[in-house]
Amino acid sequence: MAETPTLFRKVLIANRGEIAVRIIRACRELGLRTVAVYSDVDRNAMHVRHATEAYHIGPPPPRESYLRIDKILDVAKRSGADAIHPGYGFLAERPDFAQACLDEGIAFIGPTPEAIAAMGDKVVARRTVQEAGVPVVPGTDVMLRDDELEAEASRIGYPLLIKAAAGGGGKGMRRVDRPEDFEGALHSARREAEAAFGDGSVYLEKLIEGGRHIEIQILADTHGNVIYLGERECSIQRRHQKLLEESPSPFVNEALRRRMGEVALQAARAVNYCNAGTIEFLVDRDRNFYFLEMNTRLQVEHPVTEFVTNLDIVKEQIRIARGRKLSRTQDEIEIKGAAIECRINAEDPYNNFLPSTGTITAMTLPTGPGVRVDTGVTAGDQITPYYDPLISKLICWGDTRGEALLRMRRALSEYKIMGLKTNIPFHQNLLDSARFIGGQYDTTFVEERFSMGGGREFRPEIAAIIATLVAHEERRKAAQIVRRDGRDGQVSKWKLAGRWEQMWR
Amino acid sequence: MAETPTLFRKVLIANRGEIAVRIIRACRELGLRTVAVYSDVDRNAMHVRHATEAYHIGPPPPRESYLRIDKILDVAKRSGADAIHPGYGFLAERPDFAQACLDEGIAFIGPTPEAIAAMGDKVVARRTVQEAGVPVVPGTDVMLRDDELEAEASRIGYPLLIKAAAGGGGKGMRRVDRPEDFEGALHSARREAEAAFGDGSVYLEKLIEGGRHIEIQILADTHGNVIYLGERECSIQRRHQKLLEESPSPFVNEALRRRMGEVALQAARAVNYCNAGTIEFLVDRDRNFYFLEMNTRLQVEHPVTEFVTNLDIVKEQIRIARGRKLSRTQDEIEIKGAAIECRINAEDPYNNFLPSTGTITAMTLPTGPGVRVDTGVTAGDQITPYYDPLISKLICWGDTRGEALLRMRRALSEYKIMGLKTNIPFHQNLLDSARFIGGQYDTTFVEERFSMGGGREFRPEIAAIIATLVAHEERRKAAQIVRRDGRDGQVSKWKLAGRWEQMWR
Amino acid sequence: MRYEVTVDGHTYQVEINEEGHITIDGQTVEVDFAQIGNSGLYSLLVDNESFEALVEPRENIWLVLLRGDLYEVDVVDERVRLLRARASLTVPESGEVTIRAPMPGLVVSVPVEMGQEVSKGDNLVILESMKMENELKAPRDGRIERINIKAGDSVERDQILVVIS
Amino acid sequence: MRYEVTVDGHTYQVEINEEGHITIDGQTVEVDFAQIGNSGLYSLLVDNESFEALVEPRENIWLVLLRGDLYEVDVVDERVRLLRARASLTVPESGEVTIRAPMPGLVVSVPVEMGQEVSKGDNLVILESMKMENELKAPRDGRIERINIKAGDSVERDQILVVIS
Repeated sequence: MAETPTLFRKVLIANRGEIAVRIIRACRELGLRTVAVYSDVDRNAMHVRHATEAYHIGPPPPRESYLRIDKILDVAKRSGADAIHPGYGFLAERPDFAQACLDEGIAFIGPTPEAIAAMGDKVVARRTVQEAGVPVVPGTDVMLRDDELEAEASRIGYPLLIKAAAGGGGKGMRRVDRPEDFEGALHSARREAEAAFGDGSVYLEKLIEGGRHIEIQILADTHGNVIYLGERECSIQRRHQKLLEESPSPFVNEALRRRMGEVALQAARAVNYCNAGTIEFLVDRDRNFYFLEMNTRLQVEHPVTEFVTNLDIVKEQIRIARGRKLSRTQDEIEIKGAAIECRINAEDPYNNFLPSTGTITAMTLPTGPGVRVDTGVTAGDQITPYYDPLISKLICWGDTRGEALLRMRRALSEYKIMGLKTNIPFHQNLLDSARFIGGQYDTTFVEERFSMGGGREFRPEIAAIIATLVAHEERRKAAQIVRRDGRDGQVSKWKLAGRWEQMWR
Repeated sequence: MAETPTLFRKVLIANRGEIAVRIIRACRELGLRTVAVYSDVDRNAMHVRHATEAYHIGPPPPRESYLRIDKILDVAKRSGADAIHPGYGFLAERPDFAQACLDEGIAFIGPTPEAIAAMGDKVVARRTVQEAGVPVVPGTDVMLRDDELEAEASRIGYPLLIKAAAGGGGKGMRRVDRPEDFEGALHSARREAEAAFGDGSVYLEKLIEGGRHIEIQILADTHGNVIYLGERECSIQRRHQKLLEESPSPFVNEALRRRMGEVALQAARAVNYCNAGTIEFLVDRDRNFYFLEMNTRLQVEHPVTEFVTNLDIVKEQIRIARGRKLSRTQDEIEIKGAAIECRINAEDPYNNFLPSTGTITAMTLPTGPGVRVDTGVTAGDQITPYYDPLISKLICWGDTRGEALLRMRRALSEYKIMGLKTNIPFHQNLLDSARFIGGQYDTTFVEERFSMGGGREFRPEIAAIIATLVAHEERRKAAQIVRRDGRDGQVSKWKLAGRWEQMWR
Repeated sequence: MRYEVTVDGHTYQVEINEEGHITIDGQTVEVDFAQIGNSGLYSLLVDNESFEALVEPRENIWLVLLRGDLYEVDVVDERVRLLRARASLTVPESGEVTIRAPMPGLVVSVPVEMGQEVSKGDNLVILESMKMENELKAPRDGRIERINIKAGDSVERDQILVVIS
Repeated sequence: MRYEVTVDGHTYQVEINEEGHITIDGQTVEVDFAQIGNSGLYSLLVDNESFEALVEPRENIWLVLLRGDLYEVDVVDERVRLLRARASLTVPESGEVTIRAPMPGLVVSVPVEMGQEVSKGDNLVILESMKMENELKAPRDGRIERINIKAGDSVERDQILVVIS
């Protein structure tokens, strides 16, 4: 089925931060013009500066700007953008947005509205893929009343998870260990899901202990070609938020990779999937794997896959949206070396990962061989409380996992961010942890077996010396100012004006 | 022949700038401690800040610091360094330095003194590799008197080149087009060689017009394994200084690559070569290739080879010096995609590439997929007239040469360096040139067929608007200062002291 | 505020209108201008087209690094232009020289006295105009022959302030 | 110059000796310290060991970002320590309070007069010491009962300067 290629020249990026910059870079390398949108607090942001054009779309809260389909389509029309890339988050998994783009004759760089919808409802998704022969975690696949759910719970067995049908990010999710706790957990999960997604529907899943969160990246074009690009290990999480990802997983061998890949393709084909997507699996200690959900968009952690496959996933997305064939076949996909990504967040790892906001006053980026930084900020930029705390992603490649780990340690020690707290010390501790180095971790690792103490070398006495020397120097300089302007108590206004004239003229 | 592994834990880097930083990074990733050396003007340099330890070795002129074998060995002893990496330039190709290290029981991360010496004299090198069956440009292979050289010149035919035996960088080199110019050119070449190298010996080579400068990277371990890592195209030169390199060469096909690689291995074996080295070839329009010389050290442009082979050449050097086997066999070397390196120099491309010195007041690094920056400076660092003008190297990888070119364009436009002039506009022009994009260039291209005019879009009116807005804003601020401190002509010294107290306490 | 702005030999007439608009050589564009932190990095949106530039002052000009190219920009406002024009007037070697106000303003101070000997370049009058203080200097050596104003006076353009003989 | 420097609950005694040496908790090390440009980036060599840190002031402390970790460092010099100690003395609610010199120095000015009513926190004496000007403030409300010194006087440590009643 050869379709007419869709030509487009100008891409609107309906997002902000590092992913908007990432997409703008891909577009520029393809000779496409780019349109950025920004809220009040993002006027100075890097994505605005890197785009060909930029348009203001409203106040900081996402509901009033980045989630406003009408405003974004209006900018697309005013700027003459003929394609939209949604990035991740915000409108990326909203079938109505994808549909609205198509209705306006604007290419949506992502899957069809139907595929987004089919995978967006977790219960429908489970049922759909199960029918296609994909293994799912034992649980409930239809909408049930509370009493029916309680009966099902006994059938499935404890411990189990209550999950929101519209869910994501751990919201509306409850672990239940005993039958007597079921009713209370059910009600609170429904309330949370209702508050978060406007939909209180929940379903049950057997809790698989010691499981790992491993996902398969797939690409599908409009010519019926679907390929998988190996896996990403995402078990380093805290409160269901991924903190570090790697590819390949130290837990996955070639045989398992192939089996998971094939199953991922089945899941994608079950919804006639097109463009880039990710199938998340839970893998138990015996290497049984179960479909969790499909993310119908670009993932935050796509760079680790790019590093080990040498494929630019964002460019492939654009290629697919233009109606062209994938640039590679499954046989041409080879996993080379190992890549690790650290999410650099504005949060304090020593204080319960409390979010930290403010202006980045200074920043030194790590560079050199095997190091990639996908950043959305530079010195002078602000981290506001309105959006997620992701400052940047530091990705390192190595010929082996060991080399990638050592390189990441080196890069982390070069990366300096001043003005707010970051989780860089968390990553440094993690990379010193014997269990992590040994690949011995599951999704409970960070919360249950990891502490910030670690065996890292602290040098408080050096910090003391440096601060003293800086203070001493400042004191000396200030003494000179008092001295110079001193005794007579006057600074000539001519002198001030004169200095300034010299500077600006 | 299995040798005892040489254990070392601390590496002294007898160099400065980006290559010292590059080597320090490799050492850190291998868990090795590093020792930097610095001259007076390099106290604040990046290599000093990145090393584990740093030692002062004298005044800025290289003869009084970076070329002082005695001082460097003294630092090695004081710091307990058990290995030395010479980088490139300075002492890298001095057999007496390599020998002095060995005499002190310090591992020299490079070839044997004998191999350095054999390849250091260009006439001896020509003869040696010729005997091993390596094609050389027709010319003279022994030391000859002036009258003998003139007779040989007639035999070889014009145009020809007079080259210094101890040469490098185009010094002591003369092109002669007619017999009547020979005598004058010979004397001036001898004088220049004498002045530059303390050795007026010269030899003759036939001038190959439209030739390309293509080199083969090789690695050899102490177990007799020698491999080649494909070629680098280095024909983009100005006055024999390379400005941009790429791998693979757009001119080299698989068959030629294999032939050149095999010949490079013969040349390396002819001197029992060990560690990393590069065989430079001149390739004529009919794809005949001739040995030019061998560089018995790490090359500036090694990163392009690293990008396409996924091999870390500096780590391989250390591995070899430790007596271990190469990490790959020839069969495991595969050239993936294409890489380009732009040398970012402190020189003004609009003014005859005049060197530019000063303090780097601001710097924004390009980042993102496929981009690597090997830099030796950050904002606040100085570029002095004492050393070469290389600020950094920007290296981009792409799945195809086209993608690498487009990515390089994108990266160049993101790279901002303020405080001195750089050759970034030269690279931007070059990457817009149709002949360069088409791969149609030889070593004369930059000097004979390239102009800075190009088809690039200039936006002087935007520069005018920006400067006006900044000036306007500065003017407004200054007016406020005069106003605030104004009328009474006084600034309280308490106020000044108070401000300062607030700041420092 | 009007400026004469010279880049690469071409002089633009730039006028900064009310917030958000600029007229350059007669064409009005919408601009949105922002400094990134305290660095020399600026973001400019011109009719929604986005530009990023590093800007630094150098003695008499501004350096603007824009899309890889370094522009040297000379920005001259009315005040500076008037002062420069005044300074370039030819001054007779001897005889009287009258110092006139190059623009309307308020006399801040007159740091010379009647009969005082002054050297070329000495300040004669400090005149506040367009919110800035401007120094009017002696165009050659001489003696203060007459002073027509005192601190606090408002003066008109071209009004004679001081006479040197 | 001596400093009391507190990091992570531990207080170091740091003394900056002649150029190039520091004594920390009794141990003397050779230091070479340099600021990189005008940024907050510093390079420190301690007995040739190399450290790079970003340093920024925050209200009462210094932030030092070193090898990925952010340290909060409180640097107190003798002068500040003495002033702090003085300020923390308990002051009687009524009766006479004597203001003594916390260190030897030169009286810069005495911005109060005999009999004047003062409020807690008002400046009584400006004392120059250790090259800095130090404000000695009233520890409570009261009336100036006695002034023993005038601008220009040298004073010894603990010498009585002013008495408030």
